Amino acid sequence: MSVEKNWEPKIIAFTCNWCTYTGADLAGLNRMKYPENVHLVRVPCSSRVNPQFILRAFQKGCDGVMVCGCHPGDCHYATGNYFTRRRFMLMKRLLEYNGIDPQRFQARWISGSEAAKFRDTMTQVTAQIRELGPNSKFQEKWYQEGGPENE
Amino acid sequence: MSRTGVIICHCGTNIASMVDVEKVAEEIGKIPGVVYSVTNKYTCSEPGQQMIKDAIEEHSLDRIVIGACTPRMHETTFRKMLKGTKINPYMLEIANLREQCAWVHTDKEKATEKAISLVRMSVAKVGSNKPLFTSFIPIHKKALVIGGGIAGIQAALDIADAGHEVTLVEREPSIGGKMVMLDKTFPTLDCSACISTPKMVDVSAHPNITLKTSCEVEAVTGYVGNFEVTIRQKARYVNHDICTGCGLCETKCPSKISDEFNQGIGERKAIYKLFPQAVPAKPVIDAQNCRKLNGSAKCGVCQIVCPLQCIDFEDKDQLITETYGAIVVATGYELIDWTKLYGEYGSGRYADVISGLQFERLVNASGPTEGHILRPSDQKEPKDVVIVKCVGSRDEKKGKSYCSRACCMYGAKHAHQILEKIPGSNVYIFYMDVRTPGKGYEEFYNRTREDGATYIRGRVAKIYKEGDKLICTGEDTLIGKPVTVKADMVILETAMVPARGVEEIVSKLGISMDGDHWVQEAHPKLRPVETQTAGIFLAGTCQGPKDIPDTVAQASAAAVKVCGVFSKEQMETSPMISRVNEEKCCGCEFCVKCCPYSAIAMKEIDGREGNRKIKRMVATVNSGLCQGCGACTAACRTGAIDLLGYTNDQILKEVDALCL
Amino acid sequence: MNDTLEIKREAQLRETARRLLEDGTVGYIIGWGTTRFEDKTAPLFAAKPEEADRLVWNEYCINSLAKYSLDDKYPEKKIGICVRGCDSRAVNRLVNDKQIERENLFLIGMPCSGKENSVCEGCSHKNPVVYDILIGEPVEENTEEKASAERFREIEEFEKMSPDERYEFWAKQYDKCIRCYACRNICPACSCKECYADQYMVGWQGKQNNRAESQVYGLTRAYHVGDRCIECGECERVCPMGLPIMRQTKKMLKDINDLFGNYECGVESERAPVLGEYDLTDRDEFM
Amino acid sequence: MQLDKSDLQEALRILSAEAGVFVPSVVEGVSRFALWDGESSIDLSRVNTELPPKDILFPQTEKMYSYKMGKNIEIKEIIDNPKQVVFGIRPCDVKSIGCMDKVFLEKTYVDSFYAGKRENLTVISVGCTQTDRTCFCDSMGLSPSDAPGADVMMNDTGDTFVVEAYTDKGKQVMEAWKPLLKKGGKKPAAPECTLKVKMSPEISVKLSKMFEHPIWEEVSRPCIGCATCTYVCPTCYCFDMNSDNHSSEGTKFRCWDSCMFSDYSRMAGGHNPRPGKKERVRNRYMHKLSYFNERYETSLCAGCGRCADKCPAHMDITAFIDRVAEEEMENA
Amino acid sequence: MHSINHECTCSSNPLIPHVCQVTAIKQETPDVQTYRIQTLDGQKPFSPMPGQLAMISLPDVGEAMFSITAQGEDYIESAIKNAGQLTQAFHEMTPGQQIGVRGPYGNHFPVDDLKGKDLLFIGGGIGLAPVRSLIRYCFANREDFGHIDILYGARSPEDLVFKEDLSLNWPKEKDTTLHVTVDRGNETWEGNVGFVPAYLEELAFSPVGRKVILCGPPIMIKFASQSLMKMGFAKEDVITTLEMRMKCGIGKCGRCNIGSKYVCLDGPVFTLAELDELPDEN
Repeated sequence: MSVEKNWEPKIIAFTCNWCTYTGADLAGLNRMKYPENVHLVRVPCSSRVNPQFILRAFQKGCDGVMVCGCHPGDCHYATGNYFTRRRFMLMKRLLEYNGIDPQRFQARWISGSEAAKFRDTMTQVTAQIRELGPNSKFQEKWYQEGGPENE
Repeated sequence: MSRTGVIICHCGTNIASMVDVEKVAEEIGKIPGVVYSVTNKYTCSEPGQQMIKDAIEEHSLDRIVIGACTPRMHETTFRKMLKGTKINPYMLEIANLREQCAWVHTDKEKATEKAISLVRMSVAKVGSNKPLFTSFIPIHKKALVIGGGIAGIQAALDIADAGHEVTLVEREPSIGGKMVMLDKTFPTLDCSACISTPKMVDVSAHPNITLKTSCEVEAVTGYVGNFEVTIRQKARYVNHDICTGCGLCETKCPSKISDEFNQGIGERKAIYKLFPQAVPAKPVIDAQNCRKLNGSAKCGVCQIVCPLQCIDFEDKDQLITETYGAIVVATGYELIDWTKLYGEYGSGRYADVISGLQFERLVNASGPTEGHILRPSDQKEPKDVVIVKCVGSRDEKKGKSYCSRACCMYGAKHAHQILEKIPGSNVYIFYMDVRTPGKGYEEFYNRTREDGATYIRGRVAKIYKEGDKLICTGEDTLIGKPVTVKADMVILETAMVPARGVEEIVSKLGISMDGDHWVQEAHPKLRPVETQTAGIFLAGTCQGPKDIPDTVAQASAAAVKVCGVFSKEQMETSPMISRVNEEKCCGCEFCVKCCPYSAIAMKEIDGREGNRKIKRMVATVNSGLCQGCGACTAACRTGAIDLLGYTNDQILKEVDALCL
Repeated sequence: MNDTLEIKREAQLRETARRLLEDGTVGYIIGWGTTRFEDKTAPLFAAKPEEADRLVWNEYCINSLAKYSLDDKYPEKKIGICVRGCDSRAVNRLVNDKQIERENLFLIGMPCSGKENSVCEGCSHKNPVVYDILIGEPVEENTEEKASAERFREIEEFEKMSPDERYEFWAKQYDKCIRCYACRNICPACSCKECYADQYMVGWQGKQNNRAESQVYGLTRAYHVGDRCIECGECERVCPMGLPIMRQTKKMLKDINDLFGNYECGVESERAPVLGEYDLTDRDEFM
Repeated sequence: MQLDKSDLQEALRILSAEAGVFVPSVVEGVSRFALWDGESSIDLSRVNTELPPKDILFPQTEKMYSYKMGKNIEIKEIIDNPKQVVFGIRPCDVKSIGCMDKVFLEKTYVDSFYAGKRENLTVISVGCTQTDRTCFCDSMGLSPSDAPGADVMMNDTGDTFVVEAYTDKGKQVMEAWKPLLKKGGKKPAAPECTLKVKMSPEISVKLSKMFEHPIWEEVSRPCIGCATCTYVCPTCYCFDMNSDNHSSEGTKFRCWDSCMFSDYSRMAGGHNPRPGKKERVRNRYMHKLSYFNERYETSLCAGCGRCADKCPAHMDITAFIDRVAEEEMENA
Repeated sequence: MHSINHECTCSSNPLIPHVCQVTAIKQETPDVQTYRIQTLDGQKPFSPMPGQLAMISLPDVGEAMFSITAQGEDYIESAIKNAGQLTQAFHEMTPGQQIGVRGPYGNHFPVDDLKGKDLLFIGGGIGLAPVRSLIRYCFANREDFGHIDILYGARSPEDLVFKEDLSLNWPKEKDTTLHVTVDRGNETWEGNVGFVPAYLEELAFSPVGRKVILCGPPIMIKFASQSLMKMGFAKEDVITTLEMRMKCGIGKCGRCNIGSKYVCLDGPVFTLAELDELPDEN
């Protein structure tokens, strides 16, 4: 697949409202800079993130997907992220088993105070995915080949 | 099709300087369903809000998207604003264009593109928003305090003083807990009983407090404002309604039993008051040891001597169910059973190796020795006393890994008391560290050292008996040499552990414990007196080792939390909670397992199978308990349980919108 | 297979079935019956004592029967079901998932030394793990070494491939998928009232048949059943296009075993699935 | 006329210059009709392909129109009717195309999508030299070696095929093949299906009176409600219409659907006229053997045997037909 | 079965909708709206016969079959109840909204057979919608028909659809009697309270020279049919409409069959006698 000239990685990050989303806000308050490629979806808790959302994001055209939440033990809802941890340890392996590059799906614990970690993580992940190039796995070639645009 | 209004905020220049807001508004305006798309200088300002209200009227909008600062800032502001319009406050989404776009990017073109994506995602999401309505649950302004130690007493008094009814439940026949066993309190050396017993009396006399001693919590259901609690009133065999507490029965009772209040030093009767100042000041019969009740003899002496015929051998346990709006857990602590853990200290074989609490009773004027420090084995006054700290605490191998917090100070207090009461005595304190973080604590420790206590840094490795001496060997780690002290008595300053039965109470309440079985607070820093369950609060050592001032402080804090709950007639619950689609629910109970709040239960509903009417089980969410985390939704394979405000549909729409 | 022993077992099965139907212990019995073809049996529902003789027991009794109990969740009389090791684990699965009540079933245990089915190689439970009556003597189990060596062998080999090779492999497989949902409908771990994949209006899954949608279906199903899979292999057997479906669910199981300790589903009657619980000490790799 | 087997590749090459040629082949282990690339082997060893050729005319997913939402809705028909040839199709599958023709081209409405593809399709049938154990086309009134509905009929005589044109389209094929064809050749005798099923017109009539018969309860019980039988069936034509939506634009497509799915006939309010497997199995068998006969004067089963071969529960329509034949009518 | 008008006027491809627009929306009850539909140049999309159906769609949401409740010179109308995702989206429309329309589909009421007869229309809830097209047809050709009785019932006064017709338009028509009933009345309701079948028996219509057109929820149809049989009506004289899940509307997709009949093609209008001939599956 030839890489489009102006291709920019499209990265979606599901972030919990209490830690990572707050951390991202703090990064903003501190005017930290990171790539524009990252788009946050706010959810109450990382345990709200259904692993099917990840599949959906890849299918619809994301190049990288992240799930971020509070550090284990710090969950606003006490135990939510313990479930997150199990779910995504398994889902990540299943995705990789089906051929997704490990960097394309990552989970991270980033607290509300870790603005720098948020910035660094997003910068690093964007760089990794830029390196990998556009993702075509799990994507709807069918639509792309025959969608209204191409007619 | 929906009619969405979009407002892109300049935020002064905060957003507008890095994002081409006009372009964003223009691009978004092209999305079908967006019938109004404009920019605004300061959307959160009064004129900004008015503009939205006007637009709603003028363009018959049914949904609003605002591209502005983080929703964490003004979501509530805008929701409040919408309350005054025909749009439901939850038909709103906010795209974070400031903190997560303008402020963090440097390339205006790319930032503008990202802003368009972010707003488009919000537009897609809001299209699936449904009006949500807060519901109200009534608050029963009556509190239940579990545990009648100083924490429970303080919490009960504070709540009662604020004008609310309180029921204080204590499983022992008297309130008072551990504090009333203590002799003096550090660092001021107040008489412990002298400051705690008046509070106990206050409790019994307080018009707002119902005192339930010899009672245990049997079952708890419901949720904040509406806990249905079943309390077991254990049989006392003495009618407290009539009894005046004259004590005649106690003097005539022939059974003598080791006195637990005095830590086994001394004896009590089978009909007894826990201690002289007990509240209520009325006796109960210890059925296990009563000759009549355990069937070992006919006896019944107490019944004969009682002038008011209070004794009722037929008394039975009773269950009482009441509704409470809030619960304070103050179940306290007990000391670790060192005899099972420390064979090297004699496993309890040596009578003169005693625990700190036993020493408190020995040195207490109302204790078995009337305050004379006499060693249990031969009632002689000890001259050389060894105090060992950190027994069972900070000892991962044998006991607990945590620091028990109060031992350094009461160890110093014990040393001080010995040196004061026994002239010419020597006190050797084996310690690992000395921790004195408290007002006047370091000064007190220094005073003890000035009094002549010898602090030896190191653990006692072994205690054995030689004649009537106890030989304590260990290493002084400061000089790196072995030490041996010949002592007349050894006091082990043992670790606090959660009171027995805490596991049961925790499971009845549906709250959680940490690995050491201390009750888990909602957040270790920011919500230390709350639990994960709304309306259940923590006071005192049930949450972790504490000294008295901290215990009392937390009790008062818990009381304030309770009063906070009681400050309203009814409580607004967030509508962004989970909801079950009963049609789809297959009753597998996976959601139940994932809920941190035990907010999901199973219920039976009518269904049809072919032509047959059947009953089937489906999940149901308790709106009073659900906090809206959504852990259940990702566990539900069918998607039968969904989180309102963050539905599967909404999130999928957001994902799709990004991927255009 | 010891033929005389199995012939005897068939006779015993018929005799027992007849008795159970005669004395009213069960309303009907689900077992295997003949078809037009010698090497195929089909599920048989025997309701009358005289139908007991139509039950067969041979190396072609491969259909899993436990899930048929879901067609009759509220029976007036107990349902008799012939259960091999795998079927008995399927029963446990359904009981665990609160789909049926154990009391409604009468399990006729059929020790099984393997059928004309590749999944039987390395079977870890040839004898039923739960039953009400056992027909004949238990058969000898595979050694633990054999069973465990066989269990994840294919997965381990597959993991050695590069991500692109793995993708290629699965993409070709999912190109074949016709989305008949036989794998789902036969699976004892698939017991949703309405599968996510049928909820087109919610939008989890499109109904169009193409590689991407079939991949989403395949992975989602693997994730949905992976922590509850009893390894009966029915999904793979019924697939008309021959997709190696078990290789997805077994991957989940292998990871679960690696991450959370020994785990085999449907062996105990009460065990929370791995994703329905957590442990504070779970490995943390998302630092 | 005859065509040497050695000239087959060449014959196909001639056709593929003008049209996409579908041949029976094995793709990733599945035997099906696939576009011939000039090289790939043609697998005529099997009696029947595992997947029927129906998706050439009636793709499993077929885009109908694209749309753009907005103030104005734009709708644009998607027309995709390339010239195609299907080679090596067996008489039963040819008969199936005949059934689909009736559905999509007769009775008031003409289905444009199907019509367009059908118009551009040339059907070259190759008669069977042997039969599978699940084959029963001759019980359904067909001949394994003759497909009256084909454009070209070919029969294997060992080294050559006997070739015969049945239609104008067929004559064009013969014309194109002229250099390869030799005169003569005798059509071989048809092989006989080993499986004999007691199908007859009376069965259809009998069935129409058996709607309330207890047989349905019994035969439907093993069914697991999957779509295997309907998706491997060469005549099953039920479809669903859905949209593949990307925000404000997308494509409307139709895709195979199966009357065996529980949600197939469920209405928006939840009512389902065919709520259980009994009703669904009944509808499918009735449709195949009775309803279709009533409406179109032919049965909707060609006797290819695929469903009997692939059914996960080993249900067998032939056993069912024989059961009906034996059924005493007083029960009906 | 009656004569079928199967000339799809929308497009040469019967499965592709014609883009039309909603030019007026009327709120009938809290959950029923009537949409006036015209082509983009203000014309009538097609001329249906009474009882025929139209496939109406929002292409990104879905498509469903609705009965056409009325037609005028340059428009058709359909009354739609908010019951699911698609109808919810319809209810969010404002005038000017474009929609997809194809049709008309199905057979229609046998207007020729009804000529010269007394007519009794029985409608329940939204079931008045398909009947309304015929009622309007009869009024437009008033001389062709005898006495007209309209018996209509809804759950409550608020749920009565076409209130204007019920209270203003229809009572003015000559030789016409309206009988309106509700299951539950309210403070202002002065009409009859009770279920349709009971009211029907109370009104005691004579079967002589009278045809009945019956439409409503299945349960009402069941009991009203029983009442009609009791009153001596012949099954041939009772006409009703069926509802089935429909997708294509042109008798291809296979979903709406009852026996060998397709409701979208051979229905939705059947007499009770015709229904008796079909398998009991709806």
